[in-house]
This record gives sequence, C-alpha cells and structure tokens, in this order.
Amino acid sequence: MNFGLNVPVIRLLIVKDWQLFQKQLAAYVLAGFAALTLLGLAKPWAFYLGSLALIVVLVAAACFAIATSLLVERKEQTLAFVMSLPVSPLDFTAAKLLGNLLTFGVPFAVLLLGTLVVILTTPLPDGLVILALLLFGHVLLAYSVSLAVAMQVESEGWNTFAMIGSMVLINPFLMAIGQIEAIQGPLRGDAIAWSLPAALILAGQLLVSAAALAGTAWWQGRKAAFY
Amino acid sequence: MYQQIVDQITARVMAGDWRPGQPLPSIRELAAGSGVSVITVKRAYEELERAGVIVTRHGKGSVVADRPEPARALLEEGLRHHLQEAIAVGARLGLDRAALHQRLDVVLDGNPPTSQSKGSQS
Amino acid sequence: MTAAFAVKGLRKHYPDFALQDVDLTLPQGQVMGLVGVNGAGKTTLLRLLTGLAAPDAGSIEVLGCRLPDEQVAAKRQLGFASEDMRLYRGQSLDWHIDLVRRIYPEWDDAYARELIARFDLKPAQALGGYSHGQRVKALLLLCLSRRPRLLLLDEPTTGLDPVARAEVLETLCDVLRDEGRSVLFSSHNTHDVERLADSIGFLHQGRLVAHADKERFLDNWRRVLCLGAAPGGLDGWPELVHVRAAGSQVELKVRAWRDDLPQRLSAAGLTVQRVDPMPLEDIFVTAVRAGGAA
Amino acid sequence: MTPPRPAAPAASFDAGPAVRIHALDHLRALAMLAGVLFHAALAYSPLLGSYWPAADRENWWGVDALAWLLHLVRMPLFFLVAGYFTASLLERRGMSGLARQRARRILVPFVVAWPLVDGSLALATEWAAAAVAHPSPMLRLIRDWLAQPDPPSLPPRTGHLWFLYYLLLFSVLLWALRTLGWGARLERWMEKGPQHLAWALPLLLWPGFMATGSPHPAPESLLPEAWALAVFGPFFALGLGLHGRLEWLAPLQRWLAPGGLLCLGLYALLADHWTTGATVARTAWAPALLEALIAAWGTLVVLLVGLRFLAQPSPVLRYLSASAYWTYLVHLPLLFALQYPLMDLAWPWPLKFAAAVAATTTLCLLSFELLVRRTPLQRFVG
Repeated sequence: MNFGLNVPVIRLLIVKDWQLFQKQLAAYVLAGFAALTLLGLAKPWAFYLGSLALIVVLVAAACFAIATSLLVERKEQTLAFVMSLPVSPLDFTAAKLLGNLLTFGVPFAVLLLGTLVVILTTPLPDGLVILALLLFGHVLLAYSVSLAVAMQVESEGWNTFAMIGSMVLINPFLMAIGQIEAIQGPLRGDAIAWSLPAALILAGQLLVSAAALAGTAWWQGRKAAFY
Repeated sequence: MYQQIVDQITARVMAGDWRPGQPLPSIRELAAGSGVSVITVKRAYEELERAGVIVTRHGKGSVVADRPEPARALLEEGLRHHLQEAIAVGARLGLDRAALHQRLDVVLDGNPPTSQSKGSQS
Repeated sequence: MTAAFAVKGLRKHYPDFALQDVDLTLPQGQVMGLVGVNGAGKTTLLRLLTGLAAPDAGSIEVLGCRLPDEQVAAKRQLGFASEDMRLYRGQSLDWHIDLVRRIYPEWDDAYARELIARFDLKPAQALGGYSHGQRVKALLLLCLSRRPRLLLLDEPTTGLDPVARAEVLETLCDVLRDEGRSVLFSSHNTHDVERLADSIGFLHQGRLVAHADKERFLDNWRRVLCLGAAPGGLDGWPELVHVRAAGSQVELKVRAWRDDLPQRLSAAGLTVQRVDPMPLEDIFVTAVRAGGAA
Repeated sequence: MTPPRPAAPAASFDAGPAVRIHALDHLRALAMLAGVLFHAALAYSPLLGSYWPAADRENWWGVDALAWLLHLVRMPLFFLVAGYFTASLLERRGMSGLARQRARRILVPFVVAWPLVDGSLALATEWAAAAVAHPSPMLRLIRDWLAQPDPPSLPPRTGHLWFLYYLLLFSVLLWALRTLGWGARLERWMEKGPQHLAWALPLLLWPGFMATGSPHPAPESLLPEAWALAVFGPFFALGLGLHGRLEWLAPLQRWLAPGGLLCLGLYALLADHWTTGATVARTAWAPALLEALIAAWGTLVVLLVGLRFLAQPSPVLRYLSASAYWTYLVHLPLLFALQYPLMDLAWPWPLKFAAAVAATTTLCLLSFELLVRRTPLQRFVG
C-alpha cells in the first residue's frame, strides 16, 4: 500500500531538500563535533559549554531546516517550480514532513541517546534522566509546533515568532519545573523516580507534538489542489 | 502575415528556385522553419492553391503546379495593386496622367535597372 | 482525438478577482495564445490547467486527465513555466537537470545539451549568477527537454532582450514540428501571439471574451478610413467599435467585417478611402478600451 | 629517436600507480600486524607494568625501547594510508559510494565486533582476576573492585577498536569540510611542497601530544578526544592529499637515511624522559615535541622505505594484507586469553612472548581462512 503516494518523487524531493540543506548541515555537524570534543575534554567548564553548544546546534539546525525547506522556498518562489512537478499536495506534504523529521530526527535521536548514555554511565546522578527527557521533550514540542506553523501559515512574521517563541520558552519551562518539588526532588538521586507531574508533562509534550504533525498532515492531505 | 508567405513562395517559383512538380515543405515544417503558426502557413497554402501556384494532393502534401503562369498572374495582381495605390496617392497630390508617367520614368532612371529591363533596352 | 485540454463552465473566486464561465478547448497539435491585460485571469486559468488550483465550479480535463484529482498523471506530461516561478539560486543548471531528469522518464538529454549550447548557458554555474534572460531560458530548457505533450507558458518572453526573445521563440517553434504536441502561452507581447498562435483566447476581467482561430479572428477586424462628415447614429452600429472624426476624415474600427460594409457606409454618406487589416496589438488595445468588446 | 626522459628521482616513483597501491596496501597490513606484536609486548613493558592487566612478573627495558618506537609510527602510518585509500574511493565512487563503503566495511564491523570483543575481554579478565596466582597490579585492582558488593559500572569504551571509530569520525569530518568547500585548502597546502610539510607536520602534532599522556594512550572514549583528532587527523589529511601524486614525496628521498638516524637519536632523548615513568593526561612541551618529531618524520621514513621495498606484489604479503583487518579485530581477546594463563608459568618471558604471538597469529589466520575468506563475512572484514 502506498496510499496513492508518488513514492519515487517524494524520495527525490527529500533528497533535493537534503542537498539544498547540505552546506548548512555540514556546518552544524562541524559545530556538533566541536561540542562533543569539548565534552570529551572531561572538564566541568568544557562539559557545560559543550552541552550548551549541543543544544544550540540542535535548535539552530532544526529552525534552519524548516526555514530552508519551507520558508525560503516560498519566499524565493521556487515553490512554484516544485509544485509544477508531478506531485499532489499530499505527496508534497509527505515529502516536507518526512524530510524535516529526518533532518531533525537523526541528530535529535543521536543527542538524546548520547545524553542518556552519559548520565547513566558516568557518576552523574541517574535521576537527571527525567530532566533530560523533559528538556528534549520541550525541544521536540517546539520543533513540531514550528514545523506545523511553517506548513500551514504563509506569513513569515508568524513563522519567525513561532520558531523563536517556542524555543525561547525553554527557559521559563525549566524555571517552572524547578518549582515543582515532585520533579525537582529526585533529580539528585541515583534512582529514576517518575512523579505524576513529570509523567504528565512528558506525555503532554509528546501528545501535542504528535497532534500538531498529524493535524498538519491531515489538513494538507485533504486539500485537492495547492491553491 | 500569410501574405508574406504567399509572396515568398510565389517569388521562388517565379525565379525557378522551386521547379514544377517539386514537393513543398510540409505545413508544420515550414511553420517551424519560418517561425509562424501552422494555421498561417495553412492559409497561405490555401491561397496559393486557389491561385493555381501549387497543387495539394490529399495525403501527399503539396507540389509546385506544372505551369508557372498562375504564379505570374499572382505577381501581376500584386503589381496592379501597388500601381493602384500609387495612382491614389498621385490623385491626392493632384498629378495628372502625364505627370504620373514622368514620375515613373524618373524613378526608373534613378534606380539601377534590373537585368531584365536592361536586356530589353539594348 | 482527445483535446490537449478542455474546460467547461469554469469558475474560480478569489477575494478580489473571479474567473467566470470559461469554456475553452485546445485541439491537440495546436498553439493557443492567451491575451489579456494584467489581472485579466491568465495566470489563474493556467494555474487551474496545471491542477495547482481547484475550480469552484466547472470541469477541467488536461490530456485526458480530470483535474485536480488526476493532477499527478497530467503533470507528468505537462511542461509548465510561469513568470513567478524561480529556480534554486544556489544550485547549478546541471543540478536542476539531474533532478528533473529523474522525475520524467521521457527526458531527452541530447536535446537538453543542444539547448544549453543554443542558449549559451553555463551548466555548472550557480543560477544566482544568471541574468533574467538566462534564467528564463534555463526554465524553458527544463520544460522542453522533458518533451511534454502540452506546454503551458505564462509570459515566456516578458523582460527578455530582443536576441533572447528570438532564441526563445525559435525554440518554441521546434514544438510545432510534432503534431502530437500542443502549446498554450500567455503574453503581453501580441507580436509573439500573432506569429505563433493558431488560435487566440482573449480574457478580460475574468471572462473569455473571444476565442477563435487566429486567421478568422484577425479577418474580423478592419480599420476603415473614410472622407466626409460622420453621420449621427454611427455609434449605434454593432460592428463598429471605434469611431473617430478628425476634420473631414473619419477613422472606423470594425470588429465584424463584412464585404457589404463599404456600400452601407457610402449609403450613409461616407466615401471609403482605404480598408486595412489590423495588427493584433491594435485589435487588443481597441477591444480593451471598448470594455472587452471582441 | 625517443626524446630523453627526465631522470627519475627513484625507482619506485617511476613505477605505475598499481605498484604504489601494492606498497601502500602492504604498509597498511604491516602496520596492523605490528599491532599484534605491540600489544603482546606490552605484557613485558616496565613502563606499562602497573597499567596493563596482562602485565607479566618479568619485564625488560628493551621491550619499552622497541614497543614505544613502533607505537609512535604505527597508527599515524595507518591513518595516512587510510586517508590515501579514502581519497581514491571518493574519486572512483563519489561521496555516496564512500558512505556506503564506510557503512559496510567500518560501521557494521564496529557495531558487531565491539560488544563481542568487549564482552570476551571482560570475560577473560574476570576469569583472570579470580584465577591467576601471580596477578599484575592492574589485575589486583580489578579483583578488589569486583569484590565490592555493588561495583560501579564504567562508561563504555571502544578499546582497541578505537581506530574504526576514528575512521568513521574522520569520514564525517571529510564530508562536512568538503561540503563547505575546504577541499581547496588541502590543495593549497600540498602545493607548498614536501619540505614545507616536513616542518609543518610536527608543529601541527605538537599541541596534540602535549594534551595527552606520554606514551600516548589509546583514545578509547566514545566522545571524540581532541588530542587524538589533532594527532591522527593531520596524517589522514596528508594521505588524502597524497592520493594520485605520491611522486610529490620524491624530494624527501635524500633525507631518508639522515632522517631515520635523526629519529632514532630523538627517540633516545625521549626514552630518557620516560625513565621517570609514564605521564598521564598531560605531557611537558619538550617530550611532546620529541614525540611529534618522531611521529611525523618516522612515519614519512617508513612510508618512503615501504614505497621503495614493498612495491612488488608478493603472495605472502597479499594474504597478510587480506587477513590483516580480521586479525586486528580479533587478536586482542585471543592474546589476553593466552597471556593470562601464561602469567603463572615459570617460563622465561621471551618464550612466553613468542608463544603468545605465535599462537595468536595462528588462531587469527586460521579463523580468517575458515570463517571469513570464502564466506559472506569477506564482504565486511575481508
């Protein structure tokens, strides 16, 4: 079953977006590499700097991937060229969603796994796993919302607002969970203790992310034509 | 625009570039080659056929007609048209028949005569 | 024989514009020129024909495919280039060719190479460094080399210098050789339409005000110069679109020419001095000024 | 009449590219096989006596003298040749072809072999910690540590497979830098000529050697270690740059003998620093500079010698180079499994060394012949 999707062309569109994004991605890979090397120096200052740099790289890569594949294409009117190719709006949506999830998902998964391995295999308290998951959950949520907005809304201003706004919210979010004793308490312990608020927040993040992406896919997929 | 094509083909037939019986390019070929629409060439061919310059056989394309007289007649027709226009302008200028003749002579003398007219003079 | 495209009762509403009740058919192997001022609806019609937009009412069939449902199948055989379509500035023509070639199995590489040479394009250079004319030619190359059965071109020659324009038009003429291929192109440049089109569609304020084969369309129009005083009531003659008296001369523009008109003019007291066919440009301007009377 | 040919600087540079590939292929095989010798010798190294789990009761300073010289040249040479072959692959198959080859030949073997090698090493060591009557200081430490009620786990380390991990890292870096258009920079460096390189290379390596212990350890962390990138990266880049123009090295030929002798002299100075023991994590500028000079010049010397003497195809070398990858992957667990029981034997150490090397090599080659050479495994590690 391919659900009427034009799979070869979707693949080509993803490869095309990847090629367009390649130069930027190379820069992010280099930056990520440098951040990992900083972590590898095994000094406290290098550890903080490295993990900060990693988050910055991840967020920047996510935002610019959206910008390159959706916003710039719209602004530079190359979108008309893509739409003239034999694709339906559903194919186009699938290519954009999959392509973006790939460019974001791969580094995101690698970083998440790496972070969990570092926490679990080093003397760092294992309770931090929950904090790390909530943090990555927020980045995922911010990314999904930005992607959904970028696919639905043409206005560049709203898109920039969605991207920067959702990512910047990470600070108040961290402060907020700092206030919740049930989450904050077990962080320094060596057991991974799930509290109800933590579980609810993570579930909420995952649900909203999935809903935003699924809603976008559904909304775009039922359009018969682009305009 | 079709008139230009009619004139060009007539001129070629008259000059002997295209001999009687010679096939003409297909309509699409001529249209693509001269950069005009198919329908324009089609109309020109119809016009040429009506005048008897070319003969179109169904399914076999067009060939130049066996006798070039129709082409000659077509050119004669063109010349008559131009002369009539000249007479109309002359009338506006108030020229009589003699004055028109004289103007024609002036132009003929001033321009290098064509090889044909040169032959008839000597 | 299926038509290259056939639309019936087409309507499309936008907040500030509406395309209304368009019926239009292009037989296979023909070239249609679409004329109309900016905002007349040419781009909307082309968007509907490529399946990018869905009509509010009416039916669209392109190369035997119903749109927009079967747009993928239709777009496989379509070449579409519009004025607001851009290629990727950071990538080379070779990169674009590679992308398009993988999508269209009919891609003709030899023809693409020939066009690169004819258009004098540098295939390895990033398109950001191309001039406007070069970009138009690159886009056209990408359309033509896939050997589409129907070419839809929105203003292909706008903004080109005379040399580039001649090159583009000559290349369009290549398409004429094949009777299975059809072209619909819109242009402000009525000379191009007059040269290349087999039929003419005339859009005005979202309506198709005229559609006829070109020779017939042009044949319907005449400019007549008369001497004498213009009699009253001349404005009421339905075939006269334009009447202007200057001194003892009266200029008439006729949209439905019949051979008995000079007689009727004489009867009305005018001496016909000359009768000339009108170039499309003149017809276009006259018709638009008369509120779309074609 | 044939025009006079320009005098060739040396015989091997005049030979066709195929011959040069032979030489490099043989060099790579020898560099990997030298690893077996090196790891076997560490059991009898005074310098490493307190760090190496399989350290024997007996040791001899001469082992240090030979092993650590080998150590400074072996992996740099390996990365240089790897860079050369990477460039060749890139030229023939492009970036995507290279990525596929790296996935099949490096990523898959690494992911599969790592847990197996790590597990069997741990198994052998746990057995040894419990069973050996004359344990090394390290083994004793492990024994105490295992005796704890809840021994803390250590972060995963790549062990001797670190070279695969770094080949992957360098391939990713190569992709990123090439995509950003830095290929031309390497080209500009190469244009400056080999003498320039002979001076620049040690200076490039120097900070890397200062940032790690002396003799340098293996970069076994899963996070990229800056010093290892700084020390092995330049060799990989040099290998990339040398592809298609080994004759570029020809002007260095006349420095072969003096360079080789100079390296030995420098090594004597370095060994003097080691009499106070190995250093961990940091190295003073002077010994680090010595290490940089020896690694840079020694590698070039061995490369030039190899190009001159290893250029002829030979069945033995061919078999060794075909089996080298497999041998290197599996040798360490075998070696440890053999050397742990040897610790309790009263044999003189050279006999133990010879027995361990002979048995390990035999087992490696035998398993290659039976498991790899004619099986699908050959596509991955053959």
